[in-house]
Amino acid sequence: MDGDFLPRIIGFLCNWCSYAGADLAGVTRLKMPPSLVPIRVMCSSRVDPLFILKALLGGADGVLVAGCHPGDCHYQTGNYYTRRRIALTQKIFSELGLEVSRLKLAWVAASEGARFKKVVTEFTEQLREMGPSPIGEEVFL
Amino acid sequence: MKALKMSKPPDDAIRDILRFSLEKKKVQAVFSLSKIEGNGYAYALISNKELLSNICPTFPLMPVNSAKMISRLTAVEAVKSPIAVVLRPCELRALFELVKLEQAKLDNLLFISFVCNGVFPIKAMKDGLDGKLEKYWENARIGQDFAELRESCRICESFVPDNADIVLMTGGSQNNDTSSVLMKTQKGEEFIEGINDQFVEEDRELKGLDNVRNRRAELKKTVFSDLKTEDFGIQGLARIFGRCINCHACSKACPICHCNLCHFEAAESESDPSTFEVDLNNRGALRLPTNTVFYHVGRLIHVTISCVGCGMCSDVCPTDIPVATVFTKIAERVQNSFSYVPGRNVEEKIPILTFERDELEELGE
Amino acid sequence: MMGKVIPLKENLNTTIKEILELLLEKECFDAVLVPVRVPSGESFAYLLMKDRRILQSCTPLPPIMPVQGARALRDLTRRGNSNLKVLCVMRPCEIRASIELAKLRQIRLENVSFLSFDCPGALRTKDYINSPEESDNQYQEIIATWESENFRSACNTCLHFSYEGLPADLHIHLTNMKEERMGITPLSDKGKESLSRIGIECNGDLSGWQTEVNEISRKRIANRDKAFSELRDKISGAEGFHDFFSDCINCHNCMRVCPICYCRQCFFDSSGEAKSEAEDYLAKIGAKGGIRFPGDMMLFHLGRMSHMALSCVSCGACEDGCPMEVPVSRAFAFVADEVQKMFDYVPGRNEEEPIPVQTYQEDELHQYEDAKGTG
Amino acid sequence: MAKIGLYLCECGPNIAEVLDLEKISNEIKKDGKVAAIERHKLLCSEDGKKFLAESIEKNGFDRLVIAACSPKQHEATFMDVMSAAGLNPYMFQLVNVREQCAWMTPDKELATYKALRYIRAAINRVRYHRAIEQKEIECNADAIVIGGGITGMEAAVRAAQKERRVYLIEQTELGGMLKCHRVLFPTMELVDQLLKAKVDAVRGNEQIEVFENSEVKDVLGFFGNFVATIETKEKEEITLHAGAIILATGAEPFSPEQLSNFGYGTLDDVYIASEFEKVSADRIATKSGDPPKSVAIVHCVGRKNLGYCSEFCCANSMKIARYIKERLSDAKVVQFYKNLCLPGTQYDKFYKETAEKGVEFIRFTDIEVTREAERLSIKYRKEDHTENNLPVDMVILSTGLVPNSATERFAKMLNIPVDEYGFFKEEHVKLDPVSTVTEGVFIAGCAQGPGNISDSMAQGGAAAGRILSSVTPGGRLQLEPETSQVSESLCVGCGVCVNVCAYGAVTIDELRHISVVNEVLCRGCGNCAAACPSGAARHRHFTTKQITQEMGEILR
Repeated sequence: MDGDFLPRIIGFLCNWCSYAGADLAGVTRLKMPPSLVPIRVMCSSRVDPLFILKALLGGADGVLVAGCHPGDCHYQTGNYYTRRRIALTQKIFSELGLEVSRLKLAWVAASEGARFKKVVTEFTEQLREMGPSPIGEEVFL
Repeated sequence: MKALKMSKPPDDAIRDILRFSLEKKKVQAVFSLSKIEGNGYAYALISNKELLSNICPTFPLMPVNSAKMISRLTAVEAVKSPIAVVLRPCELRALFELVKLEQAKLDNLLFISFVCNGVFPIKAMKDGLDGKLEKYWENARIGQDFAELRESCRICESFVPDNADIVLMTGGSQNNDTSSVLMKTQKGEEFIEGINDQFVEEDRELKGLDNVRNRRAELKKTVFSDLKTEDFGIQGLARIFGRCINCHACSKACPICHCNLCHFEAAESESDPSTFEVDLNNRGALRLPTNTVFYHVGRLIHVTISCVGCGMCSDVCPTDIPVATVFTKIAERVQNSFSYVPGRNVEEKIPILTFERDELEELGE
Repeated sequence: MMGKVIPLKENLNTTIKEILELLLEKECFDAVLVPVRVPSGESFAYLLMKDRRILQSCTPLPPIMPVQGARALRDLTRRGNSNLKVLCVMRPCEIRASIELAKLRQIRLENVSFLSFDCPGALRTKDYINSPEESDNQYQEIIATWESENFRSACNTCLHFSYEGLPADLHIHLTNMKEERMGITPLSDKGKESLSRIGIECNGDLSGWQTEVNEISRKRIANRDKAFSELRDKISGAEGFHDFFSDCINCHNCMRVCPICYCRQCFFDSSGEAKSEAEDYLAKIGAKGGIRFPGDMMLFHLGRMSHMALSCVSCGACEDGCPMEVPVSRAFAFVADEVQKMFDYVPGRNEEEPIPVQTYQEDELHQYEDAKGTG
Repeated sequence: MAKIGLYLCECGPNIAEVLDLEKISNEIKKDGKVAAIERHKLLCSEDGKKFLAESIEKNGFDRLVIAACSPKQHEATFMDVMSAAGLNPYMFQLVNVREQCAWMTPDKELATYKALRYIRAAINRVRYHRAIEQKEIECNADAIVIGGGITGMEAAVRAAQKERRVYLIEQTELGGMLKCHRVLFPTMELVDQLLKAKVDAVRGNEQIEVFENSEVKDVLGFFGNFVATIETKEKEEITLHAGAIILATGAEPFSPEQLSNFGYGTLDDVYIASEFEKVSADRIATKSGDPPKSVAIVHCVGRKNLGYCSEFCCANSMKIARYIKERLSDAKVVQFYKNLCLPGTQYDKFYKETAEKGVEFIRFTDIEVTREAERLSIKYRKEDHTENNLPVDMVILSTGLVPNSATERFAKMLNIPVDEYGFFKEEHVKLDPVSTVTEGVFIAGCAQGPGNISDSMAQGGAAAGRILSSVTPGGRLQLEPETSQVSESLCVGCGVCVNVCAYGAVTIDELRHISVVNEVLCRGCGNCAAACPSGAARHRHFTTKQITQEMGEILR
């Protein structure tokens, strides 16, 4: 894979857990590829599947949706709905032969800075192997 | 008026002009009908000149009235740097009406249009037009009617674009492999400044198309007289719109219908179950979904003052109701009564948005 | 399966009409919602009837489905429950769509009952409009043989054409039409009570008719597997998807005729979507050099799929309403089938069963999440 | 056109040394979307804040983008500066270029590129920000305490203040489960003194209105404005207005009837702990009338079925053992236990003293209470698998606590979830043990889970404290500003949002057939906005337009 291709990832990070986890990764100076630009949402359940669709059709190479571990959601049950919405979206993508693995759901707690680094690094590596998203150059969407 | 003689068919002429304008950075993008993979056609916004090979502006198909597209492009704020827009006369006229309704802004847009010889029904796109194209251009050259075109086009008298910056002569004793490009406005002239083709001074107003216009006017008279809208009455309306399935495709395709949430889909227009029960007792039966005739007549009230007769409503009707014939006929009557021509001049106010002190005295006495 | 076998008087429609008249006469119901031929004759529309004389002109089993029945019923009870006791004469897919809409509070079923029938399938509305008489005779043939090549693609692959898992009150069996007989069975207490009130005892055993139903199902399953496997590679990937929808002119009609799409204003028509700044479109061009304007055709179809695929009853209304005859219903039925299998969910099976995305289980779908936490 | 001000904070060395701020400000200047770009050493410092305030007034910005640290760090600081400078604090976006750019990306050039994209996204987003007013509602400072046990009484006494009334509602009489105890561990003091002191404190306090033999029929309203309908002992209904509610409905002992191996309810002289204390109030005696010579106390009765340890019953059993020993010094008292729960400093000492008083402790793995030859006997197996048998005169079963019927009723009435065992579920086990998902409804004591008296009283006090600090007399209640709202023209009343809301903040207005958000209950998570297909439900400050604009910019 060409080493210099830096995949562009949109990261929807929930304010209470994964955004705090990302901050912790920063505070503890954990280095990771600068592929992910975070968008802070109050809960992962705020992420509308259409955001994911717009991101991927808009040329994003990958979308990460991160939230609190099931049971720890600051708003009690938000992440359970997130899980179903992501599952539904991935299923539709897979049925239509669109690359499912460009959409990743990961639970990252506020104390898991290292885990945030692992998720971002692995996802970036996986996307590097997959190469830029073909939808990016699709002209007649 | 300055003209440019180009020894190539209209599409290639426009392609050269657009490539020239992109190369010279006169525009940052161009907007035109374009061929897409599969056998589909759609309007495209292009900034890279390689993609110009796909455009086919005078191809006889109109998938959507592009006035809606330009309105969508400029509704929030005007375009900052120039864009060349290639569209048909009825699309340009519809766009002017939308400007009057604050739905579009014209600054930095340069309009290229052409004498319109009509288009095929949109459904024809499915099985392609290969067999029909030479016959189409043959008829266009000799100004002959072509039965396979859309009825709205065959009866359209305003097929000459008055308000475009640049107009291509594509019909009426004009053979197809040469096209003359008329620069109708100062902007048009500056736009083509420097193109390496020979210019010629032409005072030729767009004459020579009168026979086409008369033939179409004749056909319109017969079409309108066959459709006796004046003796419709409620039964007639129920009859002609009987097949309607309340899908509202005609309002979504109509360039003049610009509301964010259509009144006939809003909560206000829905009735409570109790009113259904009253209706049911009075009339013994009630069509569901309701408000079919109410929707069509209501829409007539909303749009006929600005209807440009582009025929999209009939094109998209899934049950082939002659919506365009009804709307164009009523629109003509309404517009004549206000001596108003939609899209004629962007400064001219839409009659129902203004008034004269001493008019219509007979009403209300 | 106890019911009554009824010999046909003249034809199927008149026999069913008689039963409907009896049901009204004996006040089992206040009104009947049933398709009627429109004045111009080339199509059908749903009429809510109270007056028995108008009932004469109805066609309980029309050859086409111009308006999906759930969309008609939705108009009646969207603003609240109607205290009219209504009997709806509908196809199984229309009843199932109504149940889904009831879950979304767009239809109130308190006073609504359903009379369904084994649905042989429907012809394309456009074909019928071009030649009504010829299609009518053809349909009589179809009811007897259950075979036709000009069915709508959704009907060719429809598995829910009979009464299994169908929350209706009365059901009419048509799988033995060759012998000029039809069967009627109650599927609910209300159904049983109504039949007895109009003097029909359900003493005949109709379970024999099930063999024909199974036979038809086998054929339909074969059609379905073939259609879906062909579709899978035709539509895959961004290019495949785009070729499949290349004739789409972005008129969004498939959304409006769909019974499940109930939003007052579709998200993809909302100003947030439709009205963005000029630079956003020019930015979209960016490296590509050009876009099909406005460039949201794929977003619309994929987005609509993510909104309603779980509730899609594959009734084929979208393809019927598409001016360009894009095979929309094939794509949506295919995706719906896969997505519904994932949650083991059948739309319209039971009003109490929540739509999967509106509920959750704490322990599910682990294969979709990366959850290797610290614990 | 929006007048946007961009501030780049150097954060001492943290940002300036890792990001090429010069290159960033040139690029942003080229974009031409911001009115001015300012740079500062440390914006969160005192002089940094002064610089910011002056710059806002000088340039007359109407929107700000500040590239600095994490919003969790200084978003509030900068918002205060903006409010002071007369600019609505929500017209601002803080870009986290420190934690999530500078500190994570070793390569300077790549870090700068990422920061640039991140700042552009914020600029694109802030154009769609709207001013949000900090809303307040008047609130009623009174409180309703449901449940007159020790917890409820403690909470009532702590909450009652000069301008704050407390309504204490008890189904039976004040006292709760304490009434069935005689003595208390670890002090072995008599219950009556403590109970009497508490009851007098409650009855004596004219700010507390006590309703005994009364029942709460229904509670409507929300935090700050609850309306409760109470059926008093005279069976007439009255309504009470209050700002907050404390649920101290307690629990009840587990009754081991269904467990066949204990003979409870079939064999005489087999009591559960609370029954024994009541029955032996003045004299400890068996059914036959004379005092028992040997008593067996069995621990953890029903623990396996319940699935949890009720924490207080080991100490309670030892208390009963010593209570018997003090009155019948020659009686043989044996405590059969599986494992002893002795948390805290007092319990170990209490256990040693009990043993010294001659109480015998036997560890068992299986146990059964049977009747042989007219005498009760304990058949038990020990860890070494030996079978043993101990004839006794009386058996006392020490059972745990289970939720009472009131718990389920109030859970439904106040829309509070219960945990898998049926007790009220606190909002967060560590961060918020006394509050619930429904704002303004607090829980204390055994209603929230089995526990001893001191813990319950502590929770009662804590719940009262939460009320004192939130609804103040004459004060106003600050509402969560970033809540959702439903557009009346777009909503079709499908109820999808009602389904997904964990706080019951969205309800259907049956008349207008649309959803309505109660801004007091809404916590601003945005779930309803994502669930609503047509976008009728809008999440303030995280609207679909703001997020898609931010996303569009990142992908450019």
